[in-house]
Formats: sequence, structure tokens, C-alpha cells
Amino acid sequence: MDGVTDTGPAVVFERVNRHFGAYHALRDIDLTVARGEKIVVCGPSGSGKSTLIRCINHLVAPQSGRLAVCGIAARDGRDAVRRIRDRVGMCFQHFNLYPHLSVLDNCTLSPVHTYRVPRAKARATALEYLARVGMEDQAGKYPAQLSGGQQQRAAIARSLCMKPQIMLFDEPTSALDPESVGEVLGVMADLSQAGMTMIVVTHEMGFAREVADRIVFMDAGRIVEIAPPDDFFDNPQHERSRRFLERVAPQRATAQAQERT
Amino acid sequence: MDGVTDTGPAVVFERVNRHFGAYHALRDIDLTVARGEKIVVCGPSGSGKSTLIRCINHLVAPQSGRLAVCGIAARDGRDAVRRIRDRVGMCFQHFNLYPHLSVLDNCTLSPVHTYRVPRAKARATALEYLARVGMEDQAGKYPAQLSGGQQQRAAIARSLCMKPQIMLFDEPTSALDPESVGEVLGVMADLSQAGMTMIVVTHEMGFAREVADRIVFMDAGRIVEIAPPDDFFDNPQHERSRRFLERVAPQRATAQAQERT
Amino acid sequence: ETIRVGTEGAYAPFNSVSESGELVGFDIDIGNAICAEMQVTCEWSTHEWGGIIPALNSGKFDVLLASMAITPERMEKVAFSDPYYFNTMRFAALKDLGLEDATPETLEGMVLGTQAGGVASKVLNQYFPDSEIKLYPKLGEAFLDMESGRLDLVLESKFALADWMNDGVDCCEFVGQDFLLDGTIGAGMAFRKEDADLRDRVNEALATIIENGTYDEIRQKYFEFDIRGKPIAVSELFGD
Amino acid sequence: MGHGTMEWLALLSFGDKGWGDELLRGLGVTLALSLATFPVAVVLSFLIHWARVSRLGPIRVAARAYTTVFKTLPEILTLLILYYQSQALVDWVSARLVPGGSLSVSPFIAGMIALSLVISAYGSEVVRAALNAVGRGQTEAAKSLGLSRPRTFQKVILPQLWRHAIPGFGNLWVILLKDTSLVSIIALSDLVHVAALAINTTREPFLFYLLIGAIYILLVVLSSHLQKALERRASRGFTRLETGDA
Amino acid sequence: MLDLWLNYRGLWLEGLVTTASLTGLAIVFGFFLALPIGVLRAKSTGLGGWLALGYVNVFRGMPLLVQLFLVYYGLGQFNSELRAIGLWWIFRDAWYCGLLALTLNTAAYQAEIIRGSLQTIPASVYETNAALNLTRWTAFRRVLLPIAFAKALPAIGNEFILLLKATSLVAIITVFDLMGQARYIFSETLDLRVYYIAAVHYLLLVLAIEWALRRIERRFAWMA
Ligand SMILES: Nc1ncnc2c1ncn2[C@@H]1O[C@H](COP(=O)(O)OP(=O)(O)OP(=O)(O)O)[C@@H](O)[C@H]1O
Ligand SMILES: Nc1ncnc2c1ncn2[C@@H]1O[C@H](COP(=O)(O)OP(=O)(O)OP(=O)(O)O)[C@@H](O)[C@H]1O
Ligand SMILES: [Mg+2]
Ligand SMILES: [Mg+2]
Repeated sequence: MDGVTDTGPAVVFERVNRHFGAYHALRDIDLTVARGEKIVVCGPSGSGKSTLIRCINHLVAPQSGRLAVCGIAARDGRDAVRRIRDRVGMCFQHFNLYPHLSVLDNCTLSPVHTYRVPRAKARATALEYLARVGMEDQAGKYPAQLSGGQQQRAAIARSLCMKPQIMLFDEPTSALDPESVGEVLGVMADLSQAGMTMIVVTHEMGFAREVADRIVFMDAGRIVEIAPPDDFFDNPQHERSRRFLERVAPQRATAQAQERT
Repeated sequence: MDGVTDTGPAVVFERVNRHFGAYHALRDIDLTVARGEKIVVCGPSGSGKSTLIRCINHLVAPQSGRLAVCGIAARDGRDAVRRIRDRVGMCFQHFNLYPHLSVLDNCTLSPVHTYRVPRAKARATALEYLARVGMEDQAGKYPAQLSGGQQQRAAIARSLCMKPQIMLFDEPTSALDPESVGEVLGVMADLSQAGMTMIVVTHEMGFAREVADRIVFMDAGRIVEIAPPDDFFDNPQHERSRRFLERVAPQRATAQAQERT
Repeated sequence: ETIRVGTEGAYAPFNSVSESGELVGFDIDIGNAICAEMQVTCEWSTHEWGGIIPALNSGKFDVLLASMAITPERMEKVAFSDPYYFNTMRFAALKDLGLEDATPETLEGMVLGTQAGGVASKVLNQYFPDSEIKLYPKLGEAFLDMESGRLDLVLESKFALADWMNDGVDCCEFVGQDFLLDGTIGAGMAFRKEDADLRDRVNEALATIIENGTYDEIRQKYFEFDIRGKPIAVSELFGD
Repeated sequence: MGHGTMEWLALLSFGDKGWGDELLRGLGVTLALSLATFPVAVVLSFLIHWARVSRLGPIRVAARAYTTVFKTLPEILTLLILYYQSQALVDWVSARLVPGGSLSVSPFIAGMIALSLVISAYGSEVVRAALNAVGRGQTEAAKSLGLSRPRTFQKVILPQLWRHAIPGFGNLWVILLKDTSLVSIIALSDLVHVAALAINTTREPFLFYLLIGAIYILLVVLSSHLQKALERRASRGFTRLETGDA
Repeated sequence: MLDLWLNYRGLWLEGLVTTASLTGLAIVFGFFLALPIGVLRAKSTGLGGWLALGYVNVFRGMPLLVQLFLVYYGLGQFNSELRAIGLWWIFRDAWYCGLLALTLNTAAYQAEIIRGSLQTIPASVYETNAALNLTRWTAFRRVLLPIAFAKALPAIGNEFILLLKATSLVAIITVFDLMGQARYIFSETLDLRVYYIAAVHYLLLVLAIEWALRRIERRFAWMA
């Protein structure tokens, strides 16, 4: 939101590492995400997917290596983190809407108080984005009055109000009931068509196949495989990816369960 | 445990009803379970499955109709309920082991204190049953030191220590991680092969198909359909059973999810 | 035989607790003299002033010996012995005020204090409607507030006030006259109404110790003057 | 006022001229009253809880009324009412049972009764929360294994209950300890009452109230350390599991 | 019993007003005092945190009765010093002293409530604040405080009722609140029913507070 238009890659990881105490959560991550690219990150639980994308907007600080977002590295001066976060929107698994604010106020809080956008203008922008996610008629409601799917769409609109260049999604549909998954994935697909740079952690393999430019598969803190979706799903290169796909592809999983008894 | 060997049916429900306040949880239940028979009860959430099997050992008291277990009805004298519970073992979704007692003490508590079995004998019996569920080497541990699957197997052993004639299982695997489901279903399959009368609430359809003599399908407090597993799965008679099977059979569910995106 | 005697224990010099934790004072000595005369053992206990009559009536002790003024209201609840002295009231005022006299007019707007539930509180409520009145659970607390200047005057037993002011306190001085609540016939010991027997025996013993000089001996320990003379009634002083 | 440190120390000395020994006795009364009341209050808490979940409607209603009343009345009012009214009650009962005998309810007993009533009204909630924390599953498992109700309580519920009840009861103990100060109002010679007597003659309210305030703080801090230790003990069996070698 | 109330109804009503105003003012002043203390307790591990902990321990560790005596009679001993610094008008008045002691006391309890609710705010809220680039002050004022307050509301409501009961102790320092009036009327009549009448007043006050709290809590329906 500070007017600089960057042209280089959206995100660059170079040998990034992160420990939690003794636990090595990210190991030598190398990854370059181009402008407008859509990345889906998958992998077993605990493999470091969340840690990876949280590094991008510095909810988790990387400990070694280089990480540049829109050309800005966190080390570049005092308010670099703020400038990175200006450019990066994030949606969480549990939506994380502010429960005490209406949907509209959720959307205008940061523009009004952080960016000093006049309140009327912030509202107009918010309503525009809410309309884009099909939530314009819910603007006055509180999060607790909405379904999970509606909450997640409101959260997406809230992020868009910051006019980010990159959107991060951490399992945006895994806390939703099956009926709501579709509506959120729909909004995300729209967004991708509009050319947003997106990095999405998800297990929705249908979505991944459809929307992703590349799939990043992680295990035990490492990126094990990066491949276009068709290659990844139909011809996984690594033993671990294959095992993972067996487990998340339900047809095979069921077959296994029946063998057990 | 009072030496009477019964020969009639294991459980007989005749027009049994149960209300919770205004809610009619069991409606005119008729069901006869023969000695040695294996019944799987399934149905949507809230349909009354748990209530049905809890009636059998009087954790829930039926309000009208007749319910006889091993020929004993609760009305037959003051300690009828106790005599029924002597003959019926139960395993719960959340295992309900006593957290302050070791596995072995969990198994011997009731024999020693209720049935006055000498402690040494009770321990020998307990170790025997623990061996049968593959838990003899965990006898000294406390429940919280065990995995979910181990806890459930310990709970099964604990029930067996009472030498029950009927075993009830209320969703014994639904609180387990996928890897542990198999070990518990395995123990249950063993038990069924040994000729135990079993009534199992579960959504593990593989297990149901393999082990059950009959499937009881419930909806909204009623028994909607009773059929042998092959008939039930391949050719459900009722619209509701069909809808239910569509939902729990994962192949179709996945197909649906993918269509959405 | 044991007689259980109740008192307050916070009303020097009549009844109070010393540094060594013993009950001391004029009331205590008189009580002990009476018990000795009756050849019984006194068993003392202390009670909160505000509830001391209910405590007597509910049987927590048998004789109430706490410098209680005999009033018609109280006589409805309990029976009294013959008066054993006249507890006259007097105002003590802050010296800074430089008061000449204490009348309802001169004390208008001032803060007057006394112990709740005593005869002085009756006088204040009845005759001083234009002053602010503060009532304390314990008399000692009223003295603390005089010393800190929260109270302008305190109305209480002249003897209690004298005892306090003799104790190295130089904030205050007596103003006005001694007086007595109307209908009061002195301080007496109280009994449950059904214990008339006990009361008669105590009256007898009281008469004896007054006669044989024991009473005066005790009185001289505490007061240099006679405390059995009857002063002027309050209604004559302030009444309209 | 105007006293130096030496004079203050003299006031607090143990002996005929100082208040040290009286204060110590007052502390004894405070502690004795708390210690005597607490077990009664705990047992009452259980009884009230059971009454609240009783199958008999009138008992449930009575128990609800009990907790509502004693949770809304100021403790000092409860104490005064009980102090005077309980004597009337005792007289009424003893007139029927032991003709001629007159029992007197001492301030100590009255304080004990009043504080037990108040504390147990809150305590029944501690019991309820602790039982909830133990969970219905435990009772159901015990039932299905044929354990009798008393056995279930003794062998299954009680050993687990303490762990969940200690913080709640610890809290109530501290409240009780402080509430004993109210008995000074009915002239029981506890710490506060002794302080008031001392102030009557020494005219040093600041010193004495500060001193007994510090004593109470000390007691409360000690109690909370004791409570932490008990909590650790009670959860030993359980935490071992969590850090165990499984 | 009604006669006993009617005979003294002026006093009863005065007492009711005194009790209600003392309680209401103390809870509000106490809240604003508790706010910084609670925040320090929750956030600061340095000197501020220690001081806040000390405050809480002192005011929760002493019986309120002792605090009242200490403020009223204890500080009264220093009347000349207080006069010198011009604060005597507060300490001269028993009502102010009562209000001061009650405020200090409830602030300690409310600070712990605020600390508790601040500490139960999940990490996800802090993460969201960071992701939305909120400044620390905006995050604190617009997000953390409202959420903490809503979480604390039931406990503060409870504290309100406890404080109402505690107010009865100011009677001991000569304030004529409900309890003070009851003690006075009792000394006039020596009739135990006076205390039962006082009890009914307290019951009604508590019911009124509970009713008001339910209404306020309904405004925080978004907590669901
Ligand atoms: N703040 C933290 N403190 C300590 N350990 C952490 C923290 N965040 C993550 N971890 C650990 O790092 C590892 C990777 O966590 P991460 O959340 O990135 O996994 P994930 O792939 O997102 O898993 P999931 O699919 O369960 O969300 C886990 O073992 C986790 O316990
Ligand atoms: N103790 C109880 N008190 C009140 N209602 C109850 C009680 N137990 C069960 N119910 C109600 O009875 C209905 C049937 O419950 P039940 O537990 O038997 O369903 P279920 O088929 O086992 O469902 P699930 O698959 O969720 O376990 C539900 O609506 C439930 O809310
Ligand atoms: Mg994650
Ligand atoms: Mg169920």
C-alpha cells in the first residue's frame, strides 16, 4: 500500500531454516514464486507447511537463509516487516475474524487505523470486496451469526481490503462443513483467475489440480517435490509423495481400511 | 458371574420407548438378539444408537415396553439391574479407563471390590485377558501413557475380566487415529470369532460387512431396517438407508467433493 | 456455684482489657466483690455492646455488668438491679473549637459522636437534630476519631471521658454540664426477667458491700469523688 | 503517634506490658476457627451438591434456596442472624430434649456455623465443577462394570476429584481465613478483636492494623504455596503419564 | 415485619442508596484502576509486573475489614500530615474512606480477572493483528481490550455481587449503609427481625444486579 510497484519474483526463499527449540521445522527451503503464480503446498501433518507460509509475512521469523517478499527482505531496515505485510494478505484455517466487530468493521479496521484511509472510503472499498465474495448483504452481521463458509469469505474480503499483491491461505477449507467448502474454493478460484499471486496450503486435491501452477510437497520440514499438478498427481517422483497421495486419495484409503479387519 | 447359565435369546426388546424430556429418543423398538449373534447398529448422528445399547445394561432406563437381557428384565426384583450388568460388558467411545489406576488395577477393581475375587486370582485373570488383547506388557502403565488404540484394547480387557456373556461397543474406534483403528477392530474380530454375543455401534462399514450377522439401521429413534450385511449394503430397502450409505461410503463422497471445484 | 457475668471490655475505666489480657475496671471489681459476698465464682466473658442485651436474653451469660444505664426501654427487655452508680453524661469537645457551652444551638452543624446503642446516642438523636451524628460500635473508636479531628465533640459517660483524657490526650476538654437521660435511675446490672431470684440475691450483696465500705474502697481506686449523686435530667437542660 | 521504633517494639513484646502474647492468642483463635470450620464446610459442600442433584424435587429446591441465600447475604449479616437466632433455636430444641438444661451457643460455634454455611454454598459449586471435570464416562464405566454407588464414589470418583477440587477449595480456604475476621464483630477474640482491644489502650491503630494485615497476607501466601504443593501431589499420578516413557 | 420497615422506611431507603452508590462507584473506579494493573500482570515480567503482583497480593491477602480499619483509623492517625498535604477532606469522611478501601480492594480482584481474560486471548488473534499490520496501540485498544472485556464480563459481574456484600462492612466505620442502618435500628428496637429485613434488601439488590448483568451480557452475543 505504499505505492511501490515491484516487478521481480513475488517470493524468494534461499536456504531458509527455522527451529522451534530443538525441533527443526524448516530445513534449507529453496523456493521462488513468480508474480501471478499459484502455488499449492501439501504434505503430512507437522511437515512444516504452515511454518513455511507464515515465514512469508513474518508471523514466524526465519532464522537463517534469505527470504525476500516483493523484493523486500526483513533485514532491510526497521519497518521492512511492516512493508512486507502491506503486500501480503493471509487467510487462516479458523478464519480469525474479530468476533466483536461486524463483518464491515472487520474489513475497515486496518485500513482506517493503520493506513488512515478515510472511514467512508474504507467502507466503500470494503463493500466492493464483500460484493466480490458474495457477502455484501451480510456486512452488518457479526461473525458468530455467519456460517463457516461465510466467515471464510469475509476473511478473504478483509485481506483484499489491504490490496495485497500476494495472498496466503493456510488450510482455508479444512475447518468447514462439506457444504461450505465449495463456496470458499469458488471464491479462491475467482481470485486466481483475476491474476492474484496465491500460495495455498490445502488438501483439496481437486482444487490443486484445477488451479495450481505448481504443487510443493513437504515432509519433515523439507520441500521434497515441486511439480506441476498433473505430473505430481499422476506420476509422483518420490516414495513419500506417493504414500501421501495414497492416504489423501480416499478410494485407496478405504480399500486399506477394509483389508485390516 | 452368578453361575446361572441362560439359554434363551441374549437380548429381547419389545416395544421399548424412551423419552428425554420432550424428545422421543427410542420409538417402539423391537429387536431380538440371539446368543452368539453379532449385531452392528448404524444410523445418522442423534438417531438413538447409543441410547439403544445403553438401555441394554441400564445406563439408560427404558420407559415403556419390555426389555429382557439373558432372560432377566429390570423389573424382576431389586438387584435385577446388577444381575444384568454382571452379564453385559461395555466399551465406550472414549474408553473411560480410570486415569488414576494402572491398566492392571483398572481390570481388577471391579472383580476385587464387587465380586470379592481374591486379588491374586483377579490379577491372573486380568493378565490373561490383557494378553488376549496384546497388552500384557503394558499392564503396569497408566492410561495416559498409552495410545488410543492401546487404551481401547485395555478397556476391552477390563470388560472381559467380568466374564460377560454379551459385549456392547459404542463407536469404539471413532475417537482413534487411523493407525489405531485397525488394532482395535482386529481384537473385536477375534472376540467375535470366539463366539461372544456382540452389539456394536460403528461406522466402520468394512468391519460391519465382515463380522456382523445382521445390520440394524436406525433413524430418528426408530429401527428402520434390519438386514444381513450383504443385503443392507448392496440393496438397501429404505430410502433413508440409501441416503445414509451414500454419505458414509467415501468413494461417492469424494466424487462429490471434487465436482464442487 | 458459678455465675456467668457478661461485660463489654472496651469501656475504660469501668471495664476494659489490659496489656496482659485481663479484664480490669470498676465494673469488674464491683462484680468480683459482689460474687465474693455471695460466695460464688464469677465467670467473666466479653460481648459486643450492640448485641449485649440479646446475648443476655439468649442465655450466653446470666448477669450483665457493663455500666448499663437503666432506661424504661431496656426495662421492657430485661430486669435491672438497684443502681450501683450514676453514670452521668458530658460533652468533650476539641480544644481548638473554643466552645463555652454545649447546647443544641451552639453545636449546630458540628459532628457529634458516641457509641451506638448507648443512652448518649438517644440524647443526640433526640436533642441535636441539626448536628451530624456518628455512631461507633466501640467507644474507643469514637475517641480515635476525636483525636484525629473527625469528630468535634463526643458525648459519653463523664467518667469514661475523664479516664480517656487523663491518659495523656490533650486534644479535648469538657464543655457544658453533667446530665442524665430522663427516667434514668443510674447504672445497673441486668438480668433475664425470669431470673428475679438471682437479681434479689445480687441486690442484697450490693447493699452489703455499700454498707461495709468495700464499695467505697473500690470507688476510691478509680474516682476521687462520689459517683452516686444524681445530676440534672437532660430534658431540663435542653428541653423546650 | 510520636512513638519511636523502640516503643512500638515494646508494645508488641510478650509479657505484661506488651500485646505480643495476646496477638498470638488471637492468631490461635483465627487459625482454630478456620481449621475447625473448613472440614465441616467441605463435607457440607458435598451434601449440598448431592441435594442439588437429588431426585426429590423439594430437596433440590431447598438446596437451591440454600445456595442462593448464603451466596447473596453479606457474611456479617449471616453471622449476626445466626449468632442470635441459633441460640433461640438451641433453646427451643433443648427445652424439648433436656428439660432444665440450658446450652449456650458460643461465638466460636456461631462463627463456625455461619462460615460453614457461607463457604459450603460456594463449595457445592466447586464439587459440581470437579465432578464434571471427572466426567460422566467414569461413572458409566463403573456402572457397566457393576460397581456399587458408594464403591464408585470411593474408588473411582474421589481419587480423581481432588485434583480438580483443590484449586477451588484452596480459594475457599483463603476466603474463609479472611472471613474469620468478621467474628470480631460478635466479640470472639480473634486477631482483629485483639487488635481493637490493644488499640483501645495504646491508641496505635495504624501499627496494629498494619501488623495483623501483614499476618493475614503471610497466612494467605503460605496457604497458596501449600495449595500448589497439594496440586502437584494430587496430579502426580496424572502428570507422570504425560511425561512418561510411553 | 412490614411495620418494622415502614416505621423506619426513611432510614432503610437512605441505607439502600448509600449501599448502591458505594458499590456502583467502587466497581467503576476499581475497574479503571484494575485495567493498568491487570495489563501489567498479564504482559510485564519486569518491575511493573512485580509491583502489580505485590498490589494484588496485598489487597487480596488482607481481610477487607482490616483494610477498612487501616484506611479509616490507621491513616486517621496521620491527620496532621494529611492536612498538610491537603488530603484530609478525603480521609476525614468515613464514606470516602469506605469508597477508597472498597475501590482498592475490588481493583485487586478485577485486575486478576482482566489478567485472566487477556491471557486466554488465543495466539490466533495476535497473529491476525500482525497479518493485518495493526499498530500495537490499535491492536490493544480496538481488538485485545474489547475481547478481554467481553470475556471478563461474567467474572466482573460476579465480583459486582461480591462487592455489594463486602460493602456491608463500611457500617463498622460509621457509614450508614444498609447494614449500618440495620445495626442502628436494631440497637433501637433490639428486634432480630431487623436483620431479616436487611437480608431481604440485599437479596433484592442482588436480583437487580443479576437482571442488569443478563441484559448487558445479551449485548455481547457475538461472544457465542
Ligand atoms: N510456535 C511453535 N512453537 C513450537 N513448535 C512449533 C510452533 N509452530 C510449529 N511448531 C512445530 O513445527 C512443526 C511443523 O508445524 P507446522 O504447523 O508448520 O506443520 P503443518 O505442516 O502445518 O501441519 P498441519 O497439517 O498439522 O497444520 C510441528 O512439529 C509443530 O509442532
Ligand atoms: N441423557 C440425555 N439427556 C437428554 N437427551 C439425550 C440424552 N442422551 C441422548 N439424548 C438425546 O437423544 C438423542 C439420541 O441420542 P443418541 O446418543 O442415542 O444418538 P446416537 O445415534 O448415538 O448419535 P451419535 O452418532 O451422535 O452418537 C439425541 O438427540 C440426544 O440429544
Ligand atoms: Mg498447519
Ligand atoms: Mg452415540
